[in-house]
Amino acid sequence: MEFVSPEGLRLDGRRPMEMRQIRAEIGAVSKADGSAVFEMGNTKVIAAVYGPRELQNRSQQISSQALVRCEYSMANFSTGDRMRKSKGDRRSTEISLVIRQTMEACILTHLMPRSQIDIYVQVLQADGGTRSACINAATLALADAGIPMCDLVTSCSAGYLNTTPLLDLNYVEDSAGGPDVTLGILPKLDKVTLLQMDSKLPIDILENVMQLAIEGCKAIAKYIREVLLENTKQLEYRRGV
Amino acid sequence: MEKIKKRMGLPNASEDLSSEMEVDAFRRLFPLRYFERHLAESIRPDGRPLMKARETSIFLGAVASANGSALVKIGSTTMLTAIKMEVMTPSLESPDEGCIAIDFHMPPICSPIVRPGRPAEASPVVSKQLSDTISSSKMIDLKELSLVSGKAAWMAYLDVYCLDADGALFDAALLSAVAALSHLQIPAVAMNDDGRIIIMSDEEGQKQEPVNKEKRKLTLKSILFSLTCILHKNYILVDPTSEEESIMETHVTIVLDTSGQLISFYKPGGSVLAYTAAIQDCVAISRQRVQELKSILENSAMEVE
Amino acid sequence: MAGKGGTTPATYSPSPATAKKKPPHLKEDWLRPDGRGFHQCRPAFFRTGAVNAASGSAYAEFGNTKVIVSVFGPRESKKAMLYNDTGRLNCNVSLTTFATPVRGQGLDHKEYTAMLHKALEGAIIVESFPKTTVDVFALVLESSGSDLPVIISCASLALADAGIMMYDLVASVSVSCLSKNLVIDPILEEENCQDGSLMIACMPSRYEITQLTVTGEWSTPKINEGMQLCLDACAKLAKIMRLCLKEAASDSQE
Amino acid sequence: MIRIGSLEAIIPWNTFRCFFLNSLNFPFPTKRPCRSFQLWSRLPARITQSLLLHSHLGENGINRLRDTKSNSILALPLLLISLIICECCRLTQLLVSLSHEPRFPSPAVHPLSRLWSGSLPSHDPSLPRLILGSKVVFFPRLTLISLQGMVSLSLEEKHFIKGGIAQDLRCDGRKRLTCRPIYVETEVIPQANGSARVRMGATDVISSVKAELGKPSSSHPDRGKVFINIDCSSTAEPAFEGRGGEELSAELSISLQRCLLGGKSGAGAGIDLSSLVITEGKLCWDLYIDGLVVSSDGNLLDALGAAIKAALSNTGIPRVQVAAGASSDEQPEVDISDEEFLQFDTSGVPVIVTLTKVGKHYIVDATSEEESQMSAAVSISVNRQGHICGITKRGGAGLDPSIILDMISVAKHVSEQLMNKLDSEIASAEAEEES
Amino acid sequence: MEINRPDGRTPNQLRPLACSRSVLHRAHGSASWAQGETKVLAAVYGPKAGTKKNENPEKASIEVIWKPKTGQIGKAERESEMILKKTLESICIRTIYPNTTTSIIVQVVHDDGALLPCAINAACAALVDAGIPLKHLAVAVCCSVTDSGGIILDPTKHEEENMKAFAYLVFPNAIVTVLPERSLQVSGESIAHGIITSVTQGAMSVDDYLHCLDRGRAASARLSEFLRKNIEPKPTSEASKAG
Repeated sequence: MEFVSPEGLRLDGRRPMEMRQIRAEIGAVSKADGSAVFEMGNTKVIAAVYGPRELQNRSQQISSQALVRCEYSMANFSTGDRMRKSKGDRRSTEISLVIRQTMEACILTHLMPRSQIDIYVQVLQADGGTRSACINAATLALADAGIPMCDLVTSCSAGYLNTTPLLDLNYVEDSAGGPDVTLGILPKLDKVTLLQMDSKLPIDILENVMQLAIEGCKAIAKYIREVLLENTKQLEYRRGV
Repeated sequence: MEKIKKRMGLPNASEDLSSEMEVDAFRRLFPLRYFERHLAESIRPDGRPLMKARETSIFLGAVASANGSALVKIGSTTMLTAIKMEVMTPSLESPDEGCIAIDFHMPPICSPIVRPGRPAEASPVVSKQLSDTISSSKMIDLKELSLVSGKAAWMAYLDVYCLDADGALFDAALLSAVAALSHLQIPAVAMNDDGRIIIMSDEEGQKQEPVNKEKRKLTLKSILFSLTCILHKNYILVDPTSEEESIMETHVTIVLDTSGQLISFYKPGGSVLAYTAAIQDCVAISRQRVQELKSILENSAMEVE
Repeated sequence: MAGKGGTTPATYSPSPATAKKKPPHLKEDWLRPDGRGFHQCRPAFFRTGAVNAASGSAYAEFGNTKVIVSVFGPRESKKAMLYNDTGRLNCNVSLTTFATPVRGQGLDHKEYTAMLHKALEGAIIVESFPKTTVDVFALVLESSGSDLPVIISCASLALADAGIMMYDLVASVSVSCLSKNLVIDPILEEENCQDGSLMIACMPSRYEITQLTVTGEWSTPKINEGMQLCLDACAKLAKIMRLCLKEAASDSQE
Repeated sequence: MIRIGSLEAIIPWNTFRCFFLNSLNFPFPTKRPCRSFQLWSRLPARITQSLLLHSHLGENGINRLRDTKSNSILALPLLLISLIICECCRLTQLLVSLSHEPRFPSPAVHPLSRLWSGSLPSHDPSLPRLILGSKVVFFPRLTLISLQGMVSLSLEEKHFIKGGIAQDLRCDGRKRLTCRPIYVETEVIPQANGSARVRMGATDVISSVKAELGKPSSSHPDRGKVFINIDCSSTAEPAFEGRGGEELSAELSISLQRCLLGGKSGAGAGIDLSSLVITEGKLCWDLYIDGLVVSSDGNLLDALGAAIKAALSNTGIPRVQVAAGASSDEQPEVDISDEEFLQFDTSGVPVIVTLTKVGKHYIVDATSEEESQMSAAVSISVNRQGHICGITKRGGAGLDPSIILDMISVAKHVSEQLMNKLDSEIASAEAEEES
Repeated sequence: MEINRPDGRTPNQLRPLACSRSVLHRAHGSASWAQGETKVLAAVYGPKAGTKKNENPEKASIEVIWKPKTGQIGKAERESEMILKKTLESICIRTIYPNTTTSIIVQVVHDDGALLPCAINAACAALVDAGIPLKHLAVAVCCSVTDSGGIILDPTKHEEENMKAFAYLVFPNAIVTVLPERSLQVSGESIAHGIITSVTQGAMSVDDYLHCLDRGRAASARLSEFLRKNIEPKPTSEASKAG
């Protein structure tokens, strides 16, 4: 199947290095301590953060740092075919773990010992790149909740199809079976916190693809920063400062 | 049977009433010694002699909507069995054999230790024992369950529900399963044009020839009965209650059929070893019990008719 | 599984050859399949103390609907809970595999479980057993219409048998709406072609409704009529239940 | 001790609280953070602290406590907590200096006292703030979900809620029978055949309708099938994590089925099931209605009912051509049109009105705090003709039959307003979508 | 009565036995036991503190986890677990470490008949390897009754399927027991003659069963000898670990 046309356009009309439109909104769940909606094209996720708060299960208490937990779930209607999925299938357990580890790496957990932070991500629509979208949404929600973090993690995926590196794969491109690199970085510190890849890819091309993903992450980081600043301004305005 | 003592009277009623509380406390605190004191007198706390089984009753046809059913009570242990016949396509290896699926359930109502959501430890074990015993005894000829060779055969779902668990679960379960099998009435069926089996109704019985004209009841080649005994020191206690089972842990279950064959001698561990003499004693008691159960089953079948 | 090992083949239960008839109630002068009047309940049979292993139990039989309920407790709560000065009521309803016309899986019935809990919680004095749990487990031996009302009535009797403090017995009755007629205590055949149903669980002596569900389209006067019908039947049912308890008590005294 | 990071590392109340209590190893007096602080959790730390200390320990803080009994109800726990914080972080000095900064409008008239006396200025009650002059004052809203998944309120708060309802002035300024404003958005899930999002205050639900080809059941060959399934997302409440939301989900699904699908014979269903049939006995549409609770603040059933109604009116089902000449026992071949869609007639879909009984009175559209105080709740689904399409009761307390009949007549009245409001919202949402 | 066995064994001949101890390094004790093609691996962990809810806390409790070669754990596995648990409980001195749990994990490596006896032997060897105090050893043997009434020992899977009936028998082995001498005789029979566990399947006459017992007892002596030889303390360092 041809994923990049001779004119250099992808199936949805993007150029190889073009990202889908991203949109973020802070405060979608008013009862949560922090929440955000993040959209990448047709992929839409909601993240809500509760905490830091008292531990639910005393036995899990860590005396030196906060316990970070994450649950990923997909709405029944999120995929093209309606499917009835129970919570906690293998795929969602794995993604929960990935998100948890990525977020834990940037939260200053040692500042909040003996407490717990819950991150809940709910996928409303899945069209490729749910992992990245979830991480971006979780970052925003954590910032909204005011959890101290060393940097804003952002994530983006990139792939390699028809000998072209492609940024931000959608579902069709993702399911083509080609390599799919999901990357999470701390943009200010310039560090990689998450790198996942399936299928195989020559090592020299991996560098190109990764570079592309890093660019994508940075672009998202820029956008997220803007959204946060705008949100803070709004709050200050409402305070009448 | 020198060991079978004559039935003794109830524990002395003239015992000092003021010590009644103490007896109860003694029973709870030192259950084993409490029992041993009784055993020394050749009597059990519920007034039975060691070798006497509890009162047993069988009621056939307890579930109206099932093809065969039976309600069995041994003491307060209650079992309800129902058989529902469904049609299946037989497997290629045995095109003219039907199938029996036996399952034993312990719903939460039967005992305080069963909680909803997780099955009791005993239920898969009894379930396996039941299906092993019934299938290995060759009591039922699976060929009788065939309808149209290679096309359709009966699948008999036999479900045993324990309604009240008070010891000797396997005995009661087997008895109720056997009673339900003896009560089983196979409906007259015919095959329609689509190759599906349909029930013949009385009004249009003439239209089609039933495919199972003769096979309306299972012939049970032999009938199985079982007896559980507790071995404790040199004593043999027949048909234990759940309290006795929990205190004395060596249980022996013997299954005999009406022709006197030994179908199962089941002794899962236990601290008391079974020697030849004890084995022979147990078999002899079981033989008596088989006769007893056989007449109870026959009587209940007569009552139904 | 006995017989041949391996995968269990798909089975079906053979259906009668006769074609489906039109629901009978569409005719002008239909009678109920079991010959009862529209406002006549099935004869109710109750017995307490059906299960020796339980703290309290009851067996109920309404026609072919047969239910056993066991009550355990008050006993230690299974879940580690925060301190609570009231008790907890835990319910569970399950069906035998042969209860329904089509062989089921014998699973827990979540809907009935939730409804039973709601119907009973208002009647039990939970303050009388702080920090502990009372378990009410029901098993439907045979299902033949109006299952839930039978379970609820039977459960309240089992609770009384177990000596759990209650404000009043809970009696429950349902009515089905079949075109223009209201039919009380419907059997399975009637339930399968009903246009609507109304179920009430109430404490007759206190004249309070603890649970009420309505399905289907009802006009206000019809709801009034249906509720009145149920409430009257509940009062009668409670009398039978009381009688059963009295008999059990006098038996035990003897 | 306090590390205030970059702008991203805002330290709001919750974090703040953890710092201090942990540094002191001090057991927090209540199991949950006090609700008023929640308000400021979105603000930078500097402002949070100043506001917190100023508004409750400032000139009027202590006075109020002494002056009017009513205000002390809320002021007391706040004061206590503030004092603890002052104590632990030794911010007393800061407190003094901050309290003189004229940042906050004169709190002479505390919004709460206004509420209490019933002279609340009319405004959108769902918003958590009041506008007094040019400045913004935060309205002390009663939020906060307890950690155990149940709203655990202090005794004073319970009295406050109940008292408000008794006086026909609820915490957010509504009357007993006033609903929160309802916002409808349609076409939120493009992959579905129809979808809608409904918000009522902080309750936020999404409903989607997907149609799949299926085979009618043998007992009703002339009808399609409808499945309703509700999911409670853990984003709405941490207690829904894992299998925690299943019980509520099942309850909501069953209640909605009861309210929307009518009796077993199909009479009284909100959706005309016979319109879903393509070939009798062979082919029909199966409608899968999925609901998702994204954020919960009470009255989920009504919101889900409204969302399903909106989603159904937004649903287009492709027109299907059945290839003629298919033999009787085979599945007929079908041709699903990409362009032509059939719209549903949703005028028959009922709306659900839940009347929650708190104390002696009952209210509509309860928030989760109010629901925590309920003794019983009756959900009544009413269609346009004013007929009852289903009733579900929740809560254990018994109700007198006459009260239930009374509730039914009230529900009928309320449902009319709700139905009209919903219809106009759906119409405007669809108009917006088209433009 | 001459019975021809496919593998040319005489009726009383067992298949070649193999046993090795301490095959797993992380387990507290382990053993593998093979009878011909049938092979089972057992590992022992414990005793660790605490017992399960329904167990008697005044005694040490034993937990058996049966891992089938393939497939999921079903009723048959649950039954095996229960038989193994009760059998092992009866040979352990359970009063020494009250309120503890010893876990025995039994992994079926290959099933070629007489699986349960093989598992019991493996578990027993593993218990010795872990140094769990035992009253005596247990040896398990499978006897099958042929249609003609003959008895063969240790059948293969193929033989098991074609037999009329078979019995799994577990006997104690107490040659070097610490119990006083007179207790070795119970009502005129040697303690090694009592059965700990018996599981039978298929119909047989009572006499057949008693014959099985006799043949089983004879075979159990051979098995015990083999078991003892294999679990005898090796060099002293090994012994101190086991003891």
